[in-house]
Amino acid sequence: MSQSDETATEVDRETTDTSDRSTVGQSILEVDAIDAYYGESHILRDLSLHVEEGEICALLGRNGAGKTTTLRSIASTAEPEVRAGQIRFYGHEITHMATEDVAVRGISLVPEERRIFPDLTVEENIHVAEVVRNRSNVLGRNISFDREQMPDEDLYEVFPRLEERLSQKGGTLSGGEQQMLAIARALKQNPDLLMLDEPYEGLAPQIIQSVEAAIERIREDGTTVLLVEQNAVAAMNVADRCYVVDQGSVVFEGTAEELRNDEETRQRYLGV
Amino acid sequence: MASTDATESEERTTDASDTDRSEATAPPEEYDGPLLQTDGLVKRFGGLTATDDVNLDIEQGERVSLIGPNGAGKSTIINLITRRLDPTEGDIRFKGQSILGLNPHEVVQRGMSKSFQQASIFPTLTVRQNARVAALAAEHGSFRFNFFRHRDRFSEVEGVARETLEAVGLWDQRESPAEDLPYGDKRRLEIGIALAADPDMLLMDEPTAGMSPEETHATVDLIEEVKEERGLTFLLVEHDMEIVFRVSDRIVVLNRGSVIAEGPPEEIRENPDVQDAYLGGVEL
Amino acid sequence: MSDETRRADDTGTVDETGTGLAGGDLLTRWRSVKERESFVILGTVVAVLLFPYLFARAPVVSEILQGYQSLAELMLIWGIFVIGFDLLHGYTGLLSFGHAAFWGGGAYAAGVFAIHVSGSPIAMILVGTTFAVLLAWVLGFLSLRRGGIYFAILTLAFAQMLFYVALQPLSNLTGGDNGLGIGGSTIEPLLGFIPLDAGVPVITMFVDTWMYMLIGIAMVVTVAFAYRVLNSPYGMVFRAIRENEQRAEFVGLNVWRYKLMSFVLSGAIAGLAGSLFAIQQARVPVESLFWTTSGEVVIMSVIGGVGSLFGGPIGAALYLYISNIVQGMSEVVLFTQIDKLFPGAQAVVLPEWASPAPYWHLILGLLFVLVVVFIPRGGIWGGLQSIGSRIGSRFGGDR
Amino acid sequence: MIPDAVALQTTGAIARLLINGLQAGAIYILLAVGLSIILGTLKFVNFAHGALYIIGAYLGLIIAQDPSFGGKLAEWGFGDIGLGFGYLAALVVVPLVVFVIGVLMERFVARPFYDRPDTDQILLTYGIALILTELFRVLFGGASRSIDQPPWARGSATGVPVLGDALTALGINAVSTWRIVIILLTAVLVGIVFVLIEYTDFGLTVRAGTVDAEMVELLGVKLSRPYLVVFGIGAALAGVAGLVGGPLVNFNPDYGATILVPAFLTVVVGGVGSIRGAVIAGLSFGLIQAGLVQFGFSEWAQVGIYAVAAVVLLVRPQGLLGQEVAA
Amino acid sequence: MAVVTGPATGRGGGGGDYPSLGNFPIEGDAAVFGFNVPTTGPYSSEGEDELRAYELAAKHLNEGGGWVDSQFDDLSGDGVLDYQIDYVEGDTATDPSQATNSANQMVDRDGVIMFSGGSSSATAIAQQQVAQDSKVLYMCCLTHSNETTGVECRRYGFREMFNAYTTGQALAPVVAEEYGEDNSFYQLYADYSWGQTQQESMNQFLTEIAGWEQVDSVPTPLGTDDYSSFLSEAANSGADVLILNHYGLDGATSLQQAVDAGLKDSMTLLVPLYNRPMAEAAGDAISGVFGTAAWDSQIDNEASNQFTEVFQEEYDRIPSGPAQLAYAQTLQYAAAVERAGTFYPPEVIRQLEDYEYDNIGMGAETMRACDHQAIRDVPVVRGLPGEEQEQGSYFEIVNVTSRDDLWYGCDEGPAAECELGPYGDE
Repeated sequence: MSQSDETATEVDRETTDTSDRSTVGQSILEVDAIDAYYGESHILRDLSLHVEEGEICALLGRNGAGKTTTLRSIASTAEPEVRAGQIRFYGHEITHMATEDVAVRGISLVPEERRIFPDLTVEENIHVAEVVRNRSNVLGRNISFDREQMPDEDLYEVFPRLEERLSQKGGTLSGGEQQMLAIARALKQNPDLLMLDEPYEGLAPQIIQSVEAAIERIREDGTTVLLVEQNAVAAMNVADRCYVVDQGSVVFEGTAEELRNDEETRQRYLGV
Repeated sequence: MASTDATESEERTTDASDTDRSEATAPPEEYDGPLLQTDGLVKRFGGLTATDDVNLDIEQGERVSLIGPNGAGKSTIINLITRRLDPTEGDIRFKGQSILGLNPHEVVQRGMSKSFQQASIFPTLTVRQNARVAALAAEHGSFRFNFFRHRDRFSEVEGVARETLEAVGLWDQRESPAEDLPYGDKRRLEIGIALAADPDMLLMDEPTAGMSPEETHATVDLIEEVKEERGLTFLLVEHDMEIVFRVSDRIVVLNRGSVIAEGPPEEIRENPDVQDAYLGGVEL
Repeated sequence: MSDETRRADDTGTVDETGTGLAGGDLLTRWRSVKERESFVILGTVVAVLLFPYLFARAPVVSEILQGYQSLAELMLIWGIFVIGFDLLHGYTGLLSFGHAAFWGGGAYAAGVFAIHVSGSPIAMILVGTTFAVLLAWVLGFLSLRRGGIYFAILTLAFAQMLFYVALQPLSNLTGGDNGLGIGGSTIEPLLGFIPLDAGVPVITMFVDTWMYMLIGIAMVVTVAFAYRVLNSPYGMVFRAIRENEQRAEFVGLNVWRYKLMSFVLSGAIAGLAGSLFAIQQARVPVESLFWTTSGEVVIMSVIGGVGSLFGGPIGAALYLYISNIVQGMSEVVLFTQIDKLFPGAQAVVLPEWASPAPYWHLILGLLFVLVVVFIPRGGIWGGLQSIGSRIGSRFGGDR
Repeated sequence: MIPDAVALQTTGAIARLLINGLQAGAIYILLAVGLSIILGTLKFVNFAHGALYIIGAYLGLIIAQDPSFGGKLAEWGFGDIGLGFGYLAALVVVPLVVFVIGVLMERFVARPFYDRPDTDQILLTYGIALILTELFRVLFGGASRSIDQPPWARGSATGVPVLGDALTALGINAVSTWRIVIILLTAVLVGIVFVLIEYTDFGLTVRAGTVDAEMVELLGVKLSRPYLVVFGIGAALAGVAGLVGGPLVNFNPDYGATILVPAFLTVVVGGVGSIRGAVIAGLSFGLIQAGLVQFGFSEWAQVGIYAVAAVVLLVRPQGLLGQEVAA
Repeated sequence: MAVVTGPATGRGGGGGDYPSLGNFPIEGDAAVFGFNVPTTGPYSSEGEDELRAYELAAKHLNEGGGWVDSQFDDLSGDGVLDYQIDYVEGDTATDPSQATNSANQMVDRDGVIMFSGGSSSATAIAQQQVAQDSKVLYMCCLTHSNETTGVECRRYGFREMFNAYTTGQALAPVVAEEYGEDNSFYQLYADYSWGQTQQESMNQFLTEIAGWEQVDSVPTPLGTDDYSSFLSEAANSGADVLILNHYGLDGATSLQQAVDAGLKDSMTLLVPLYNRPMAEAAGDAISGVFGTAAWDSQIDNEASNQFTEVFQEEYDRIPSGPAQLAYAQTLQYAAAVERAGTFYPPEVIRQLEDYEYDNIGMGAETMRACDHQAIRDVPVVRGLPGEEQEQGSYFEIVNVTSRDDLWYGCDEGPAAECELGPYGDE
């Protein structure tokens, strides 16, 4: 079935100014004083942050502090509802945009608990993300801005376990493999900003290390990463910059180094 | 089209033909042992072990908090205790008697009440009716009352409802529909509903999630108050350490489905294993 | 359980601070509710008495409405049916598409009993209702295993199965496709000495026959019963289940049993209505078990207003009005009796293309869809109420 | 000799059972597959699905032949609106038109109701079915109609070369060519839909969206379009069912409601969202009906499928091949 | 009933005073008839044709014309007694409940003194019930079931149409002559009372009269719309003749499917009862197939021709069998009123009972008192090929089986089960 070509046209790439993006350190994502709600439950309060091109930025905080809600607000999912503030990506407002449009613009979210499709094979799981790319090829335009999509060889080099299991159903994978799959799937979207929600959750230490390596590799390829972690230490290991969130607001902003040195913040907000 | 909540639907399918066994095997009147005990509790989902050999002992009148990083198995334990899930192995005893095989509502009737993470109330019923439904269930059990008697004739029930609403500070709003309350009040009502069921033990799942600092404050006060006045046994799942340390007699820390530490707040604060759990075993 | 003892200890203090006050409060409240209840019943009695007069006999009004007695009877019977249906759908939140099973089942049980055992109307009603209760118990037990749409489809399937069973394998008992002809002469006089088609003394002008009297009494009893149930703890629990099933379970209510209870009560009222239908028609058509009958009661209920005691009968009346009277309006005469008010004035006869008769099904369908889209919970009764309260508040605001 | 005769008789009986079961099940399957993918993917209950059958049937009649209708059309002087383009033209046009109708239904009927309780969806589509039925009655009159079989598929299949010999060899001597056409057409159409869902990108997004719509959107796929298409395909299948059923069974505006119930039962028994399930359930119903007839319990044939459905649903509430959905 | 009494006097009462009963006495200057036919639903085309005939009958009663002038000596053409005839119409939708409601409406609200109609036995039986209970006469139109004048017979209902039982009797000699005596037959029948008796009757008379042999007789469930399984069993049975005892549109479906399955090539097909919607729906499938029909415009006698003529004049179309029934039944009632000299129902009933007549184009007939069944001839017809069919003409008359070869005594067959119930003046 032809996907029809309108989606790509709706996402008006023309208006996005691509020339700015070459500058490293330019902030590509700006979250500006947002208030977000789940139903009537007020989760984010006046939260602001920004992510710079090419960096790994970590969002830390205890359970329930609002980290996941922040990522979901950026990805513009149906819930939560952003009732105040703005989110901009490459200077373009994406608040209240349709989820898929945000994704097509180059923001990819690997949600908590991975959310792989259990009845689809590994290959199909990855391929779902390529449906969009295919469509853009039909249009003769590259959906991603400057870079080529990561070729399959490179992808499987990063995640060799997946290649062995291409025809296996997603639901039969182990937790670590599912996490790999979720990240691989997100990479197939060829995002400019990859958002990872608790990628280490429930993983054994050695698997955590391979996921870490994958994240490093992704950054080397030029993808910006926004990482949400409860495991502050693991996050600080890979992150360039950190935010600490508490009760829906940012309470600390600085480099990983600065956070390491800030005993009080760690004690108070991270329980470390 | 809300397929997002499909994950939550993994409930124990209540067998429709289950009969009301609460009356047949009611627990003994006098019981002095631990109120709630879990004995080698294991729950596996496919290949994943969500809880692994969890042994809990909660004494009567004790306030216990269950903490741990995401995915540690806290909600699985709550679901096991409230009988929404069947354990793969192990036993759960409430007031000394196994509750395996009981339906969720029967567990509640035995005195274990639960307050939900989201405001789980009856939206179009009035505040007072919300409390009454719970009080009715507690007072008369299931099916002990006559469907032909007017509900207002149950004066004991009315008393409990009033007492509860006064306790949670919602008596003045008693005639307004619950859906019209502000969020914080809804959460208080939700706690009120749990209290009106007149429990011996109250499970609270993140009682302050999504509340403003003031509302959080008021809720903690409420918990303290109830704790003082009713001497209720609490099992609290909470992320906010401030609350945990303030209200707990004892803290149980879970990681990867197992209990890795347990003890009074001061001790937990200093426990290196706990730090590890939150830090992922990586050296600073 | 320590419940009882603790209550005994504790209530001392509670009594003084709480229940003492609440006691007085309760008493007045109880009185006001009791008044409300008797008001509701009284209101129903008055409505039941006036309705056939206004509809079938009153000058001007009845001629404009083109009503007649047996339709008034039918409207009441279906009204009872809808009240029963709404108890389940409107209050417990379960949409059944198989209520024809209880209506038709009750009617057949009453009819078969009349033919083979006794034609006493009271006995027929008892037998029909009891049969419906048993049937509801079984079907409820099976269907309530699923919720939402699956419940709707399951009830639909079971009722449809009963239809086919009545149509063929049991046609010796049910009369199959021809229906079960009971015959007016098989049905005995009420209490043994009051023929149902005899006039009622004193209030003949209002109720006309004992048949209507019987149906009217059944309506009043149904309303009183439903009102009681809905205002008993059960009613509150039903609504609690509709609002938040999980929460209801976690206050310790056996949700499944309450749903079954609601289903059975609903089936009982539907069976009562079915028995009355068998008596009034002296015949049970096999279509009374067909799923379109279930569909009709759904439409009536939704049009009239889901979750309101009086919405149902209004919906039933409207539906039957359209399907019986509008259906026959081959020409529309406006201001029929105008010359009585303004001598010399002429009634207006609309041209044939404006006749609503060919479109009566369409009118019903459109009305139904409009209500589903715009006032799904209130229906017409809800609409009337909100208009009423708006007018009320306007007058209130003026002061 | 005797064992041979018995064997032939047995083969014949089995072959007849199969072919009768197939042809009885084919229409159920066409309707149920459409219903099932709509219900599975969009979580939308369409009680108006039977009306789409009727649309397909009337449309087919108008396109293929020169019927004269009663009803208001005749009163207004448009009683003879048949085009007479022949059956093959109808076979091309009907699915397309009903597809468009399905797309419009998704956009203007279903979509505004996705967030409403599912009972409201039932009520709404039931109401729409009533309205459509009535519109047909008013416009075309209530009389029963049938579509003529196309000349190339008339008469008994035993006369068809090769196929006829095969049938005779199996001991089947009474089956119309049209039934064979229906069976083949059903197999082809359901096969196409199956391939579409299982082996194309479109199908991939639909299957993924059935499980986790939000995740699919997070991957940048706009689901509203596949949803339109799914509804369109489901509708088109119902339309085709009307078109191929038209020469077999007389239809009138009420017929849509008659076939809706077994179609829904097929879906629920097969398992919502499962094409395989719908096919298996449809075939089972067909075989049960045919079997009850063949073995002399014909008066139970109607009751039979309901009873079987009840048993299946009690033992396996999610249906034969269904995934447990939060009910 | 019987409790309501009053000194009301029937106008035009022929000397006697009668108590009020049902809708007697008539209020006003017009006697109202009720015509209750399916105007929606699958039988609406038949219903519309009946309605035309009813309206024509009312017109002729008031203004003269048609049989009023030529066949019915009792009628004046200037109303009935001193009353003009007015009428109301209702829709049964071929649904017994709806038919009952509609009949009740006519009796209750419109005060009809007689009503008529029905296009299926279930609706006719339901209406007959209303008639008995409300003491208003009902003249059955099209109803072929034995029950109508059998176990469900009513004092207040009269049937002109023949029944299923008689159909077998009528068909047997004709098909025996056509196809020879050495045949075996296989029956499919709709599994409800009509189909069952139809099937029994075919079995009995084909065996007795034609000397044929039954191979098997298989019920098809009501609501079946796909007969393929049944048909393939039939084809496999080795029988020479297949009888499809399906009524109306079901008959059209099963016949068409039988033809499609190629059964017409290997077997002889019979359908017991034709009607117009069925013939319309079945099209060419009826070609050469024997059956019976209520009446047909081809029946060549004075009364028949005259009816066809006036009907065609009025509506520009050939009348159907049910139209003739509708017209005849209305006039029959009016004539009985004239003979009784009053509308008082028991008197009218007594006039109709055992009335002998020969004025409606079907030869000499008797309206039997014991079961209110008209004892009359039955036309046997054969379907025309598709290309020879035209509006109103679908079959050719093969034979009109005389009433002397048909029927049964008052103590046999369906009549044995009939208890008519009270007149209402006892």
